[in-house]
Amino acid sequence: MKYITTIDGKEFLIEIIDERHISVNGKTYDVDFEAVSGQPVYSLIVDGRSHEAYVQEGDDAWQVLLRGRLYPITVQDEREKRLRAAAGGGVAETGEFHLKAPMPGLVVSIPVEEGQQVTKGQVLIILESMKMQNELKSPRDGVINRIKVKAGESVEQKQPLLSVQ
Amino acid sequence: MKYITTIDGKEFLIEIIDERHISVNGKTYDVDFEAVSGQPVYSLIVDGRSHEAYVQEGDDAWQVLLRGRLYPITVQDEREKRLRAAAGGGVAETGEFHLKAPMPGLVVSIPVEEGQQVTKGQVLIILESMKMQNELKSPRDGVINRIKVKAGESVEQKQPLLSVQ
Amino acid sequence: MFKKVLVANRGEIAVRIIRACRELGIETVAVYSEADRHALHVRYADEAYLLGPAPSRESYLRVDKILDVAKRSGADAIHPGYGFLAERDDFSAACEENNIAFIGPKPSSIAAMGDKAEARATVIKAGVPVVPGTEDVGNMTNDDLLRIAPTIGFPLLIKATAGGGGKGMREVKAIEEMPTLLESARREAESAFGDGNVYLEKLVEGARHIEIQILADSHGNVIHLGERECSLQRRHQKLLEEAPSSALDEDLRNQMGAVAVKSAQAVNYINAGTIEFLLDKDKNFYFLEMNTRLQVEHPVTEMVTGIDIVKEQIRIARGRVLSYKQDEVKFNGHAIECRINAEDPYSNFMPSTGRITHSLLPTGPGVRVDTGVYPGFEITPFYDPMIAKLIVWGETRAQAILRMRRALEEYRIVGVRTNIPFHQTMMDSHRFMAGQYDTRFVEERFSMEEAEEHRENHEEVAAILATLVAHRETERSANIVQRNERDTSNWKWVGRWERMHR
Amino acid sequence: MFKKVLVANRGEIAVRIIRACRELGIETVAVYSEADRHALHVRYADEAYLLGPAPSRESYLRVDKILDVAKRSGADAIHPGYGFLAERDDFSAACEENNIAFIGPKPSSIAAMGDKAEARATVIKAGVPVVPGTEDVGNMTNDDLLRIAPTIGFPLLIKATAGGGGKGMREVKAIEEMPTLLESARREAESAFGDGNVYLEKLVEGARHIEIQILADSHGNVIHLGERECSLQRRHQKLLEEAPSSALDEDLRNQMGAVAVKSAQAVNYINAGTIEFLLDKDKNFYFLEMNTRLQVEHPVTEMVTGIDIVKEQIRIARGRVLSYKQDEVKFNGHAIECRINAEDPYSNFMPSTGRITHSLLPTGPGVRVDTGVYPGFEITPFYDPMIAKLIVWGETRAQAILRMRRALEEYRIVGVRTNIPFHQTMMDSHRFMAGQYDTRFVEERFSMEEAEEHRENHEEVAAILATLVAHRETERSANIVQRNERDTSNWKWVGRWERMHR
Repeated sequence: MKYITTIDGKEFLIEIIDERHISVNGKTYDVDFEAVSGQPVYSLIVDGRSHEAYVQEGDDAWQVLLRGRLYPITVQDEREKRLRAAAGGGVAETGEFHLKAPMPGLVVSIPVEEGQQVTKGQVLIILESMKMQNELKSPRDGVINRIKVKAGESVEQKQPLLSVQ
Repeated sequence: MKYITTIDGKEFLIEIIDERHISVNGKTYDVDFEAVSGQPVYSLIVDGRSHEAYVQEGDDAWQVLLRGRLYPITVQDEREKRLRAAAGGGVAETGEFHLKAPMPGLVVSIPVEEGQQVTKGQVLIILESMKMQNELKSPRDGVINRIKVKAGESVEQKQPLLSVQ
Repeated sequence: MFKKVLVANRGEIAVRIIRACRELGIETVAVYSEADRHALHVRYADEAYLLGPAPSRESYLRVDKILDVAKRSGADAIHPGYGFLAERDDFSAACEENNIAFIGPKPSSIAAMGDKAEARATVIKAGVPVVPGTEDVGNMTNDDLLRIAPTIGFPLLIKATAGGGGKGMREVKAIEEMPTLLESARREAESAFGDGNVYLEKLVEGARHIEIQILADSHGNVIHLGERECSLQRRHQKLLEEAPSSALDEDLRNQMGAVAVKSAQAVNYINAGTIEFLLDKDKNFYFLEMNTRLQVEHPVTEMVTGIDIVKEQIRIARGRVLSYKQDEVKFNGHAIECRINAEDPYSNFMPSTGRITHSLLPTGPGVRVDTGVYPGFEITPFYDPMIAKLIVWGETRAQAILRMRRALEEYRIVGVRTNIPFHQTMMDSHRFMAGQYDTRFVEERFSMEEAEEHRENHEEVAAILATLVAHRETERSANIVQRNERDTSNWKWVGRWERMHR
Repeated sequence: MFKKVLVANRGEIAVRIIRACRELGIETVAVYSEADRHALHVRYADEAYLLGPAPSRESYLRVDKILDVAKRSGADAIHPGYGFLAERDDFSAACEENNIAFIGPKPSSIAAMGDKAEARATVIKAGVPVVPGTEDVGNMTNDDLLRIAPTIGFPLLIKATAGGGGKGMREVKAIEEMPTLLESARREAESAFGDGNVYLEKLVEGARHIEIQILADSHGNVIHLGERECSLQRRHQKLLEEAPSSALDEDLRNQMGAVAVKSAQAVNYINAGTIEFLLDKDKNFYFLEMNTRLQVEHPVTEMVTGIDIVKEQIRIARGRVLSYKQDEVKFNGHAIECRINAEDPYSNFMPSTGRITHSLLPTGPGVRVDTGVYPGFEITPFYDPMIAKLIVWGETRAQAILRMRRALEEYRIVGVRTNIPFHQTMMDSHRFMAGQYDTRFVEERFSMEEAEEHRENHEEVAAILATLVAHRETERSANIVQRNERDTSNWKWVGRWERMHR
């Protein structure tokens, strides 16, 4: 099985040869790979070097937290990637952005209105959680499309708050 | 539901009234009882006193380890106990004793033979585990009935080793 | 000694206080909200009583209920910890009225120092230098403040008069943004302390936040236990503290210590307290405020002095003489504390909630962990995001940093995101290693992304890990599909199996 | 400094050494058996290499494989820990031959002290008092020993010449039982050290086991770090250690320290070592043996002196001068270590194996835990049952005992049985509290059952707990039955549900 693994624009061609061997960009390594206590914590010994990391699936990439550093990584099946490339690629940057509550909390205030023009970085909602007021900002320029919550309302994690068109 | 709970010959009549109330020998208590992290560790708040203990089912009794002290406890459904008492009780003290390996290990030596008369406390088998030699002793007088292992053999936990008739 | 102490708090500090009591042979009473039935302080205390629903206002801030529990349980003293009711003079007074010892200062001292404006006025009178700002006034309106602001000059800080811990604090660069910031500061202060009053203070630039721990008994003895360096802050929340500070020498320590003692004496202070100072580039120091309670970061002082501050608090409240004279306080080595918060350093430090499924604590020589959480415990959004304090001691500052690095690397918490990677990045930062930082360092001159660029890069290993996990996941789902496929043709398999075993 | 250190050990001590290396900026290489792939030392080290199958003889005792790993990984030093190869002069020599620094003494010192008979002869020459026993002979037959025994007198001890840790040790009360005991002692010694040689020693009754930690550098400096009290033993295995000993005063400490230094000098000792003494009721002390390695119980000395013994070992091996002179060694407070073993104190201390499903470590001020296990780790029958060391420090012995009590009460390990209740019972024992115990105390005058009778009884609470758990189990099985009942009449339910939703 071959994968194309990308970190920060840099590609690695990784082949899983068998349980104990992989190759990275053509170079073969001995690997010993184990999950620790059934958790998303993995112990990896590569050619004698012992590493341990948290590996979790994010929204659009794998997140590897290794020695206090976070690596967002995409892993693609080589065949799949070729097919996709052939089809002509690139996901459109447009479309609606849905702001969801990053954690449970209380909506303190909503300093924007429906239909209002907002710029990237502008505060959309102030959410109180763990006694801290957290400003949720717009990731890009756009127009406020729908506000689904009210100030004073308690929200659950991932609950949709509003959208930016 | 009523239970008769016995510690060291002392009986407690315990009634489970509802989720939050029990009575012990007629006296009612507020209880708040929770398992901790899904483990056999229990937190119990009785009338404001906070207790925590390991509670495990033993071969013939519940074992409660509370503040560094072990309490072997039998719990009987009151109705059941009455029926048994009516039937005329007491389990016979005879029968075969099966010595099982208390832990995995290596049989170092078997200082007894089949058919040999043994006394309570006599060493039946020496089992090596964790670099310690452990003497497994006879719980009572009797005759060695069948030896199922040989010196030098590795045994699993709970594997039958021999029996005393 | 007291027979029974009620701990009017939760989390790591409640556990810390319960431990001190237990080691003194004193019984403990925990109180808890509905969200905290499984909390460690409830499990460790001798007694535990439910206060009410999760929100603090309905539980940990309910003076009436807490006093009721104290009376019901027969507690003869109350330790308030930090936060919640710790700096409420009415609570200290209510304890007194009910003949329950309050393990903390007298109501009058709390009131004098709790109102930040009054505190400034008091210490000025005692000859203690303060940062220029609004004087002598408590309940100022927005209009008042907007009028006075230009006379202080910008940048300035809006601070909550009832405040502490950076809550209700806002920095103002120009008069135009002041109305909005006043509103949000008041709102946060109101929500945190039930008091929306604020005051203004000049922002000293390039300053360090240095605080002096003091202990004062009821026999007139006041000593200081040296300083803590608390300049590493984000949004006015301390993130990391050290003792001693690399900005102080023995001479300056003695000077600041003497001023701290004088400040405490100015309000007839009794029990443990902390005088916060700003230290500017030219080593001038200004009184900022006094925290009339145990501080989060007290362990770094304990590590370098060997003095158990919580046990001393209890002794003092009992009317005993301090166990140490000033010249018996010796400083040995260096200690660092990292506050471990449930927040994601890669998403703007957004709080993270959830159940801790697994955890591995760093242990071994010179490492102390104060925590209130454990595997299986649920981190809720109701309280402070600080879930643990990791404290290390080393013979030198360099040794302490190396030890903190290895401890941070060992620490595993699964189930919530934590700021451990932030601390790891900080430990590798050259500015931190050199001790060259001020209160603006984290926000203005430190970025996780930039700092990471200068650190060792393990991207090939990371790539291998991600690929192996992704591969395993793919295989697993493939297996499930295959098993299902086999299930649908179950009868065929049974037939084949039967033929094989005939 | 060394660039890379190979740790030729497992468990808590491997983790301890890796931590010291990491804090010195030295890379580490772990070695492991097939049973230890998930062990903490493998997870924490920079590099890790498989040695072979689980039994020690095929893994941790394989000198050839370990040296091979050292060469392959480019390690420039090896730390042997304790046990396994730590006191094998051939291993120390093999390291030397391969230009790998051995972090421990020279082969000649190990050999001189490792052969207990030779050791006695050597220190006698240096004027050090010894316990009467077999002199000057190494390979004695059973016949020789049976002949000499009556001249020493009974009771006496059979001890392994290659020994340590009580393995291969037997107490003999009369000549009749000696042949059998010689056999079993030789068998155990052979299995533990690959050497079945034994010698005899008079049993000093009512004695305390006191040991002195020494440090010696390659520049001729030898210092001692005071004593450890190790009299609490069972089957010659230490269970609990303290520093200082309540049987010593400063004068006796200086005397014993001086004799310890002299003993080390008698074999030109370099690195950390321990001289074990018996101290009788009249405060006479006798050399027992020298352990030419790091001891399990070294942390109690670290806690009272502030000296990191493992880091000093590394400095010494590197050829540096000791960091401390004798008069710079200061003793502060009191430390106690409890060895936490996976064994059942209610079943004759039978070893307990299994997977640790949950654990909660005691933390907070003055508490140190050195461990190699964690939730999810499997305790196998292949190695020593010691899974953790719980060490506390207190200003006084009484404070240390109170702190140990609270730490033991906090400690939770689920999945294997541990001897924590034994230590809890010990902490409550009046004899222990008074410091009145000798090496026979645990076996002869201490019983869990009797001791428990004098402790607080919570049987009503225990009864309630057992009943509630039993009730819950009954309810649960009842629910399962009910659910199954519903399952069998599934079609009826589906029909009803469909009618409801029409």
